[in-house]
Amino acid sequence: MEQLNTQVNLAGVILKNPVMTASGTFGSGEEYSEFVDLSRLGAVVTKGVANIPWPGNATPRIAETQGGMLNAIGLQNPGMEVFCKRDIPFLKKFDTKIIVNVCGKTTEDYLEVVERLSDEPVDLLEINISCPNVKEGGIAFGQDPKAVEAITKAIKAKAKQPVIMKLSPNVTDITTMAKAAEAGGADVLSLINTITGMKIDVNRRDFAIANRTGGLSGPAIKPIAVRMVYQVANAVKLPIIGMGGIATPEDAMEFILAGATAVSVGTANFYNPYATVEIVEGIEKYMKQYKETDINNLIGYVK
Amino acid sequence: MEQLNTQVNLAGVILKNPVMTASGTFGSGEEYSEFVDLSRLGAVVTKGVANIPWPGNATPRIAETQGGMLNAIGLQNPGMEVFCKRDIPFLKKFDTKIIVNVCGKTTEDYLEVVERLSDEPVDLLEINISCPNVKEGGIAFGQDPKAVEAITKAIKAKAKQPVIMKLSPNVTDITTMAKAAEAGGADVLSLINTITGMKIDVNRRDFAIANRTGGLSGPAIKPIAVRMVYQVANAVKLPIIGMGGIATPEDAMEFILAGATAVSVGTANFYNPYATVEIVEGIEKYMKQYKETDINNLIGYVK
Amino acid sequence: MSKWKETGTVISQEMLADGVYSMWIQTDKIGKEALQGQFVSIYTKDSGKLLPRPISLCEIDREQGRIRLVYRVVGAGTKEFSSYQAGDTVEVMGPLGNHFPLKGKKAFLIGGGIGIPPMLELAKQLEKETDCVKQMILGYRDVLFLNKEFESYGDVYVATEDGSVGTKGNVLDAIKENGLEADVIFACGPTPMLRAIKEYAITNNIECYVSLEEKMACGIGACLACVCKSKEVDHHTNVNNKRICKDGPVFLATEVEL
Amino acid sequence: MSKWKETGTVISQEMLADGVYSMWIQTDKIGKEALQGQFVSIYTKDSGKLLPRPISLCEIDREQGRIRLVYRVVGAGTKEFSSYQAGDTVEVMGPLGNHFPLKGKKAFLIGGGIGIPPMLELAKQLEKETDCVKQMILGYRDVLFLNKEFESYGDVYVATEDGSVGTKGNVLDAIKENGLEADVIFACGPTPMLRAIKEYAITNNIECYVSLEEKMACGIGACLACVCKSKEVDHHTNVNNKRICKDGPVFLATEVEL
Ligand SMILES: Cc1cc2nc3c(=O)[nH]c(=O)nc-3n(C[C@H](O)[C@H](O)[C@H](O)COP(=O)(O)OP(=O)(O)OC[C@H]3O[C@@H](n4cnc5c(N)ncnc54)[C@H](O)[C@@H]3O)c2cc1C
Ligand SMILES: Cc1cc2nc3c(=O)[nH]c(=O)nc-3n(C[C@H](O)[C@H](O)[C@H](O)COP(=O)(O)OP(=O)(O)OC[C@H]3O[C@@H](n4cnc5c(N)ncnc54)[C@H](O)[C@@H]3O)c2cc1C
Ligand SMILES: Cc1cc2nc3c(=O)[nH]c(=O)nc-3n(C[C@H](O)[C@H](O)[C@H](O)COP(=O)(O)O)c2cc1C
Ligand SMILES: Cc1cc2nc3c(=O)[nH]c(=O)nc-3n(C[C@H](O)[C@H](O)[C@H](O)COP(=O)(O)O)c2cc1C
Ligand code: FES
Ligand code: FES
Repeated sequence: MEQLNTQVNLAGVILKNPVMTASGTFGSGEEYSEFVDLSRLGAVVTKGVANIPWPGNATPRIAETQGGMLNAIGLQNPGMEVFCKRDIPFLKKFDTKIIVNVCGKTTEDYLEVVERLSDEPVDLLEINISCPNVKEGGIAFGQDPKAVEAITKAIKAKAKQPVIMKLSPNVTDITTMAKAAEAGGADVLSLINTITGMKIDVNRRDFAIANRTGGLSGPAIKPIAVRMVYQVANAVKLPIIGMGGIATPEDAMEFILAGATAVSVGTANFYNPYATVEIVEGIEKYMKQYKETDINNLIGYVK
Repeated sequence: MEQLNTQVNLAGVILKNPVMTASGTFGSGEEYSEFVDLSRLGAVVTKGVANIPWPGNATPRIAETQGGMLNAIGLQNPGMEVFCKRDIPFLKKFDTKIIVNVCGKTTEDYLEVVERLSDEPVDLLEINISCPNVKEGGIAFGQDPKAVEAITKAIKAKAKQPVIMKLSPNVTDITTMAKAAEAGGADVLSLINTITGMKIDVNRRDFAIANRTGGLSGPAIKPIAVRMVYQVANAVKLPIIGMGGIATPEDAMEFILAGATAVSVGTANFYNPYATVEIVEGIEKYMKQYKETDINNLIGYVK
Repeated sequence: MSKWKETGTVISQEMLADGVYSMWIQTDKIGKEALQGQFVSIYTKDSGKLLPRPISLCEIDREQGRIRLVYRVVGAGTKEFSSYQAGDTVEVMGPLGNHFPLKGKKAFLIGGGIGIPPMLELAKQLEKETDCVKQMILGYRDVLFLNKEFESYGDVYVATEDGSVGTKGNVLDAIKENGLEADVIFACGPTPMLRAIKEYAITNNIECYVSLEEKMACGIGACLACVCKSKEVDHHTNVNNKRICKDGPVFLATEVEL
Repeated sequence: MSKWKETGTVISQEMLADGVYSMWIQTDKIGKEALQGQFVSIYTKDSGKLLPRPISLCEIDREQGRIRLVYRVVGAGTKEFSSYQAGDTVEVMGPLGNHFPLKGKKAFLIGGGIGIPPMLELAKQLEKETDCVKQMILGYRDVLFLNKEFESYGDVYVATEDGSVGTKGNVLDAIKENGLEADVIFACGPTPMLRAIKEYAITNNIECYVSLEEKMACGIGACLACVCKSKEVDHHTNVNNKRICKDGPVFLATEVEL
């Protein structure tokens, strides 16, 4: 049998395989490097980084739900200076692509981070536009197509690296947001971020997490994520990074067949720290089983 | 200890307890009456009824997902004539309230059913405004606040019974829809209907259900449903029927504490046909355990 | 007839062929009421999987309230079931659906693959209740299972895809090769097989009963997940759909579209 | 130090008191490396529950690679664990977190309720590695467990809320009642207890180590779920937060806010 080609192309950046980590679930890779060889991954996506250190929310910050979890970490991060000095050099030791997830409260915050990263050895920027507290009257950037387009444009004007816009699933029509990001010049889209949820502890009669609401992730949301990836893949021309509940090679293939060029593994790391590499290996096995030599032939195969 | 009061009031209709069935999961009660005594329930909500018989979608119509399921039954129903002649008389044999779920493709369809039911012994009407195929350019009634308000008004003008508007969760801001229904004169709101999802069979390389997309229900969506009930309870004055993944008394209490006056049990019936009555009994146990004599004191307790 | 969901107890578990298992379950009520051709819904213990796994009754010990399931491991649910051992509990709902009628003078009992199991209880009941001559035609891909157990009820004809045993080909090839005849057909197996049998039955003017499959949620007729197309408007649904779990799984081949 | 996720084997399971269980697990690597005060993440077999259940190491048999967990059944996860029997497998990740330092001339080992277990391995190691005099102060609501096992390492003082055994009241009441003194404190238990002990330690100028709890997702420092407030800006997080799973669970009482 011919050599397998698992390489995929995200806006000119070639990943050795389509498997990445989901922002916020993998730190900057250091902790999970005790379990998996980061050089086996297509890319490592870091936790969201802001211009200044953010302390995040009060605890409890997470709660378990059936087949999923809620989190309201609140984007705790050490700020871009510490991140650039410590985390980027760590990741550079591995043969993988580096994608930095960027968060901010205002457009200016985002731009500051994007500019700071411009001369760093970072391959792609992933812009998280579904932070809870932003200036546009409390509505997240990611829920208004005009805001999506505007911030995408502003970031594209400054960014040296290709830009991934990370979309919020908490919208009526995800394709509107995807088209807005495309209109703003985005190079890649990633979806989905977490879905807003709530858990109440009926014995304590209080919210299970201090922030009241949190973001739902994990296998529970996978059908919603697959649907959105499929919709967006059929609405825009941009490559898509699919995520939401991916835990097995079959899950990853589901997203790829639906139209994702790459996939991110998030919550699954928490219960299987070997998940990412197992998925890399499982995708190869799937390709061999179905005698498919190029992963690119499978992207968006199911129409 | 004093007598427990589990009675709740939905627009003047007194339910003996807050536990109802979720439309479409319980037929018209006949099949499940082999497992539970319908007279133990606060109300039975029927499968959606249209003006004429609908054949529904092609099979497979359902698929299992982690902690949930997708369905695209396509609102198969025998039409209002057979329903009125057969199903209402059956339900009248039990000491429970009868809530008829109404579906339609156009406003006129809905009105025809509402008028047909006006002299029937039906306690409340539940209007399902998230059918997939409707005349407003493919966007479900339930995803546009103007359409929600308009159809609510139109129905209220004809309806003899109090009207429950059933909201779609596939929206950016559920409170906008709730307020629109309130402005249109709705008496009660029920939420949530299913969330649009998709499953791909990676071995067959095809959609798991014939309709491609289906509605996600079951415990997987509970955190999203609780969040929406909480948001709506804090945005409008109407009583709310909460649903989405309720399978245990604790689940029901979570919705009640979040602000629901009553709760509906759907997917759980499929794996536990005794679920509804177990929840009725479990709520009483919960009240005794926490020495609460009136369920109404617990509605919206967690703020 | 009533239905229950109960916690049964596994009495025995045995592998009949690669990936095909036979499990006897002690039930409280289900086994006492069940009939040939009916099925049960089995539930996993894993809370991530909500839906029933419908499995036909392969044998019924009505005296003792025991049922036998013969099933193939195809996914996570059947895999879990295959791990159960004697003494383990298992969640069962049933008995579900209608049943095969006990009729005919000379019958074909046709099973294809994992459609073979329900034919065993049918053979037993036809033997017990009627004078019907039973001709079992069993189609396999390659490895055989259950075929020996049919031998006490009549002649057993085997077809295998690879021709390793019996007729090379399908069940209809076996009927032709052996020049068999019947006045009633009972069949269960993959849809293409049932479609071919229906055509054969119409051509030869034989009364034919087929047992169908579809993905199920409630298993009792309430959710309308498991419908098949019916020739006439169905009495209950008022459209051209019949519920396999409630109105079936056994249908007259002429009343449904395959 | 390395960490692993492995499939351990249950060696024994025993109920110590109503709802409190003791389980020995054979691991491949975890037990060979673990230290007093560290914990492991235990995973349920049920796919509906994704997150780890962090459980402290009550005893470690480093020679044989075995670990002992003593835990209370509070929810579905711990309930599942309590059903495991010898020979069953169990998913374990560890060893996690930092550990108690082995120091002091005269120590209080204070455990409250289900915070008692980690004190046992600490007592054992202090005995083995140091000359420290160990005074165990154990607080219970009512029913006692593990207290006998501490007796070979020093004097054991018990406090019960209802006064049924030992001092009526909390662990500090037991210290006062018995006029005890120490130059180092190791404590694990509910936050109000730890808060009171911290205050007592500051007042009496005693070095004090507390082991904290928080809901966890990754268990290894990556997700920032399990933070506590720290007095100073933390070296790693660059904010006033420390990760309990990685920088703890053992902290100097003075470096964290309780
Ligand atoms: C009336 C009836 C009788 C049956 N009798 C038998 C029998 O005697 N022996 C046997 O081995 N199999 C039988 N089947 C098929 C059996 O139900 C499936 O093989 C089984 O549900 C697969 O479950 P799983 O978790 O292993 O597979 P998965 O593929 O993981 O199941 C996922 C979901 O799809 C459903 N599903 C998968 N395959 C089928 C199918 N063929 N029919 C209906 N639902 C399916 C499952 O129930 C589950 O909800 C019968 C099916 C029906 C409808
Ligand atoms: C470092 C550490 C060490 C611990 N050591 C022990 C021990 O030795 N013995 C013991 O009995 N218990 C210990 N606990 C508490 C133990 O983790 C919880 O009792 C257990 O997770 C409850 O799981 P459950 O599924 O039974 O409960 P559920 O309430 O159903 O659990 C739901 C979720 O909440 C989490 N959770 C619930 N209670 C706690 C808690 N107190 N701390 C952290 N997460 C929690 C669970 O892990 C799970 O994710 C420790 C906790 C931590 C953080
Ligand atoms: C604990 C946690 C922290 C997260 N932090 C971030 C973040 O900083 N930036 C971001 O864009 N997404 C963040 N996410 C969202 C994930 O990257 C991902 O979009 C989502 O969890 C769905 O994937 P999953 O189901 O595989 O986890 C976080 C998710 C979790 C669970
Ligand atoms: C099989 C199935 C059929 C349904 N049919 C209807 C329907 O006819 N009308 C309606 O308003 N909702 C329908 N629903 C939605 C449910 O009433 C309910 O809103 C949803 O399933 C969430 O609750 P659950 O998670 O408890 O099932 C259906 C749901 C399922 C699973
Ligand atoms: S499975 Fe519900 S009607 Fe058949
Ligand atoms: S649980 Fe993830 S950082 Fe502690």
